[in-house]
Amino acid sequence: MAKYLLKRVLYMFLTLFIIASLTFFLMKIIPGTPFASANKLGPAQMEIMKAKYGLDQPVPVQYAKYIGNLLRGDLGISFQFNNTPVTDLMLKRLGPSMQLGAQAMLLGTIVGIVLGIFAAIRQNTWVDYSSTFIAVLGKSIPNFVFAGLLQYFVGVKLGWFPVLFWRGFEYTIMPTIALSMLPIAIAARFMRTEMIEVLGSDYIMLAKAKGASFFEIAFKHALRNALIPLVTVLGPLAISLMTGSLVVEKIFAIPGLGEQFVKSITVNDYPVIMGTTILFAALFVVIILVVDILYGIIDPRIRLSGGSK
Amino acid sequence: MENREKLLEIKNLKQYFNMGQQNEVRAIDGITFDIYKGETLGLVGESGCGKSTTGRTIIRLYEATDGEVLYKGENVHGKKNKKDLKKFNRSMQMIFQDPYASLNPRMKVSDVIAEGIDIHGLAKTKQERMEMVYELLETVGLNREHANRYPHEFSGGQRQRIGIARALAVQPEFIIADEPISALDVSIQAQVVNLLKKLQREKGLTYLFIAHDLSMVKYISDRIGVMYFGKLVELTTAEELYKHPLHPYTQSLLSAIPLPDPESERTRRRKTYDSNIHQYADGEEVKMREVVPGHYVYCSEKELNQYQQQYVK
Amino acid sequence: MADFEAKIPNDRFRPAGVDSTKSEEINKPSLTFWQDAWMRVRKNKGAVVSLIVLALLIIMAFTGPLISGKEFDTQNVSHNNLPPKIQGLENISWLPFDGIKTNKAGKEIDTYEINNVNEYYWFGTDALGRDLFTRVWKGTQISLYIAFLAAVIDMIIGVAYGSISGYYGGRLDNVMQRITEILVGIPTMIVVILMILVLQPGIISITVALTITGWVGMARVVRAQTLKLKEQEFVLASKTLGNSDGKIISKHLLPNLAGVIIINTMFTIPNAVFFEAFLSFIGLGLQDPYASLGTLIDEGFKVLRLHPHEMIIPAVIISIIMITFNMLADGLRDALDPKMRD
Amino acid sequence: MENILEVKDLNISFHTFAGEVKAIRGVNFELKKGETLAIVGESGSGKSVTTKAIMRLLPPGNSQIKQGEILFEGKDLTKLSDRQMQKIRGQDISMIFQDPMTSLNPTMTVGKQIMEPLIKHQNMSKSAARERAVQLLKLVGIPKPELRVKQYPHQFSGGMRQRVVIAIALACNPKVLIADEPTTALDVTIQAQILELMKDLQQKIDTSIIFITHDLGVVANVADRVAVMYGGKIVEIGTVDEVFYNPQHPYTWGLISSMPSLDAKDGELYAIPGTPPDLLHPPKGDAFAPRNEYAMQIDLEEQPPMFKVSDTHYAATWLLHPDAPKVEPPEAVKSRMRKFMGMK
Repeated sequence: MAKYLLKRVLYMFLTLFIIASLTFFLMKIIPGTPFASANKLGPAQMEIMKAKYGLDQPVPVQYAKYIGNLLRGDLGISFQFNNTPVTDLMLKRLGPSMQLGAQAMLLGTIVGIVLGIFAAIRQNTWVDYSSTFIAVLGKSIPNFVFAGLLQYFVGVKLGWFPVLFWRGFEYTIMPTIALSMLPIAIAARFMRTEMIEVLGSDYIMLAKAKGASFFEIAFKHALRNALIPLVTVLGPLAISLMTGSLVVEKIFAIPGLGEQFVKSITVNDYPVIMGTTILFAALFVVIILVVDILYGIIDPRIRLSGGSK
Repeated sequence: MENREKLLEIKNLKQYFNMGQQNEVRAIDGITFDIYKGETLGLVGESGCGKSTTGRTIIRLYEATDGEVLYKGENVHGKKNKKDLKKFNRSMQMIFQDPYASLNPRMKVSDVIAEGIDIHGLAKTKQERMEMVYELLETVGLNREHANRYPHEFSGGQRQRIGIARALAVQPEFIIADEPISALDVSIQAQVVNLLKKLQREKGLTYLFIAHDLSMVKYISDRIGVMYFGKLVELTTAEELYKHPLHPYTQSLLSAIPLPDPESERTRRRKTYDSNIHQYADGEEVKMREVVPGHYVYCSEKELNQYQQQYVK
Repeated sequence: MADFEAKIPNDRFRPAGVDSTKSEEINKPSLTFWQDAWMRVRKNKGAVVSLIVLALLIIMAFTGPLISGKEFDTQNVSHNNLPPKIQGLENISWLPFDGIKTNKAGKEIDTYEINNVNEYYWFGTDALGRDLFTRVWKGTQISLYIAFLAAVIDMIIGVAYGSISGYYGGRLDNVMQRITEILVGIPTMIVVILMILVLQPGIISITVALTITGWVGMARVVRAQTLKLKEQEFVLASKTLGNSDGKIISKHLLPNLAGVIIINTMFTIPNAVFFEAFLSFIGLGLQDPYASLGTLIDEGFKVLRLHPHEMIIPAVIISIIMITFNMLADGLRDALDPKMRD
Repeated sequence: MENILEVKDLNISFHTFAGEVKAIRGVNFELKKGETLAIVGESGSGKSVTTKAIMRLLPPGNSQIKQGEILFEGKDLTKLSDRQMQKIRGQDISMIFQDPMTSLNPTMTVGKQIMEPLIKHQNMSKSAARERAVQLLKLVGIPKPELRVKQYPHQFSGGMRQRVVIAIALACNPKVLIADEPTTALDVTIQAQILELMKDLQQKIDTSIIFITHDLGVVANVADRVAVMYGGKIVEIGTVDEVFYNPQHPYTWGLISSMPSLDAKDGELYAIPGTPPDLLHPPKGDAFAPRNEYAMQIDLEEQPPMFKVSDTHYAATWLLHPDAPKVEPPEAVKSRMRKFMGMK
């Protein structure tokens, strides 16, 4: 297990290194300068600016510096907000994004799991059909469309919740719902399939033959076995949340990472783009790793055989 | 028997999987035997003893880890040119275990059977090709109308016969039958076994018949080899094996088979086998030794004497 | 037990002379795998309805811009932000096609009358007075085009990569696996955004960006299936008959992979539609005057409160496309799933 | 002897994609106290469906008991509520399945799985149930039971898992044990051990066993009585000696003579021609008629009733009708019949 873990962690760093390098070089080949879009600068001022951000040096030197800084947790200085380190900018923004992500994840998986279970144990009834319908909608309607319509109809027309900004719990409700649609769909579909498969397995038949009641079978025997594989989709779920948060934060004007990321794309604020990219990538790899470890912990077949994968 | 022509010589064949890794499996661990022309050699043993791997290694589905397989004196393994390979592929064929997995579900029966004909260019025209397919279908007791259908429309026994027709299409001399009846119902098994016997009579085929059902193996085989954990432990004629099983594992295996005869079942006593009884000393040479002519047992020098004495009694 | 009272005529006990080969006959009509699958799809109501709706949408995407009689890029500032108005439906008050909208004060005003417009804009107009009906279908065309292109490229790269990696196995597979493992570890969205920043937004760069990461999923599925298939006895049989690797891949593996490839592609298409729209929405989409569904939604969102139709119409279209593709893919999966068949 | 279980005129259909499959078409038999009844037949003959119906374990959506009764100690199981049925399962009737590799819950310790029916049906406390689980593991011959109760199924071999399944089935000393091909997935030597274990335990707890198999050797080993199934019906039923040494139905003849015996001389094996019937469109007359070389006109038109051979022996073939012509069974069967005459 230790050997496997070590290998995985090495992989994680390799992936991150590749992403960081890729981001750096891609940013280098992007045409146009970052300052042109922001201010009108004379050639002399331009040189000063370039020197300030270290852009006057040869690319390999810049790259070495960049990677070196990265290792120390320094992501550079934003072009957009003069003299503000990217790290500080991101730290300020991390809170709302994390809260939104966590809320949506929680809502999404819980609702999804419940929908999936009921669809499976009431297969081919209206419960199943409506759960399937919700899942198809959740998977199909793009989250920015859903968020936009939610904002317009529930926020503007009905006035149930505040439409914009991030100033308290009621402000988080609509964005959370909008963001959790996809996780609900993914979890519900996955849970339904797994549950149906487990319910059809031989050991469920044996449990029935032992005289176990319907609820004992569904919740004592089937649920745990069906939940274990669900862990494998938690990774993709988290990714879909990150992607979704970009647009949802933009729509609801939430001062999170996503909103800042979208803004910096429009103004070519490379350090912020690179920083956010690397942060997202790091979160992503860590989640995948955690999921794998978690899987090993909750499945006795893997846990006891010492992680021989 | 010794004067008969050796069709196949298997010499110290070894097949290790995941070599050098923690999970190394010695599926075949140095086995040696010959197959004579026109005979049926049965290979029996429990699951995981390496009998199927032996069949697959002989026909080159796996590259042997060590040892030789000589077909008419020529080594089957090692590097070969295309022509030699094709010649080899035509002379040796295989019948598989699972009638559901052994036919491509997306191909018509005619194309399944004609695969060998196409590869080796045995038919000059399309019509000749179809004629050959019809003939093969009739050989295995199916009719020409079946040619245009898909495998999923057939029952297990019928599919197994289609698999036999596919193997026959290239007119092989030697056929490896890898548990060809174990997935079939009792009433269908006899159909397939009779067909195999009929084909052997008519075409002079040589069989390696791999199975775990000992009564069928005894019925179809001239000689039988018993495998245990990658090793051949006993090899002799079918009659001899049942009358005088010498290796304790063979004895335990034979005594475990229930027979369709309630009378004898009431009196059958099962023997158990514990590999610790051999108590081989360090450096003691354990190998196949001929106890009586034609009867080989995997044993040490000491055990050989013991078996010979036992045999006299 | 038997009732011996009833006398049975003797001639009924004459031998029937059964021809046992008769029981080998198959009377069922011969169905190929595809015919059988098609029958299953047809029984799935959702899939059939989706197929029809999708066909209509595709037809509209190509004929819509032609029948409107207007160009997608003709600006007419005096006709800006008009709500939808359709002949014949304009007098049915509960339908939103009467050219009347409600302003902030809650008063209903007929913008067509105020601006003196005699034409009918079926889906209304945008801020520059361009006909939305034409723009929406033009946009659908472009969205679908990008999606199909991305899916096809995905499929080609993914199938080739996956089947080679799975079939040859060993060291080659190991190396190829490591590469996909790293690629899977990189969040798609980020690569796509970076690619577009480098390539500048446009149809080609969006397609390229989508395919750069999209094929990995297909490659993994195809590899897993290939690994399973190549151990199947019919493949082994083909090997013992002396078939070449190329022939085995084309005759035995690919026909059996077709099912998963189709299913996977069917799920890739809506995914690509989504990504295109998503990119447009965060400002990395097509440049004016060209429109895709994503850019239309983006533009519509900016004026959502004042002119909701400008976002709602393209939003509904894109949702319908996504739903139908997903339902069709679900239906196909149920029909083609190898687990369902023997 | 007293009947503990009676199946009367059972008819079961499955509703499939292609239409109604009449899997069971009028099955009658009884199980006596303390006996082992073997049900033999090929795949699709309905043997598994029959026993699943007794346990009420058929999939509720697409299967339907069209007709008939299943009487357990006089109670009709087909009419019980789910809750009443749950009390019977595991307590009075329990079951062993074919594949020991999949019939245990992979995420629950073996001990917990054995304790479950004890706690449920016998109101045992947890600690008492754990103690009993250890005893049961010991009873089925698993070494170091104290250690093994805490382990998960994947830590057991196939044969050991089947022993665990048997321990679960026998936990509450059931009156009826249904074993659905319990040794088919096992090697011969392991099979022999499991069969011995089952016979030994049957003596100890005095249970009745319904043993499903397609292996005539296993039948000869375990059964007191045998029922032969074909095409969703029982075609012959009798004591093990009657069915093996004095078979009456041509299908039984076929089965017996298609197996080589270890002491037989070489010669063509008898093979039943053709393929099993398609129960989507069951034949009008005797389902075996199309494969039966002894078939008569009436076999094609009318299903034969059960004819009585002796008090314990019945067979459904028109050949037993007093007006039917006498026929010669295959040689292998005739030699067995001679043996039967000698036994009497």
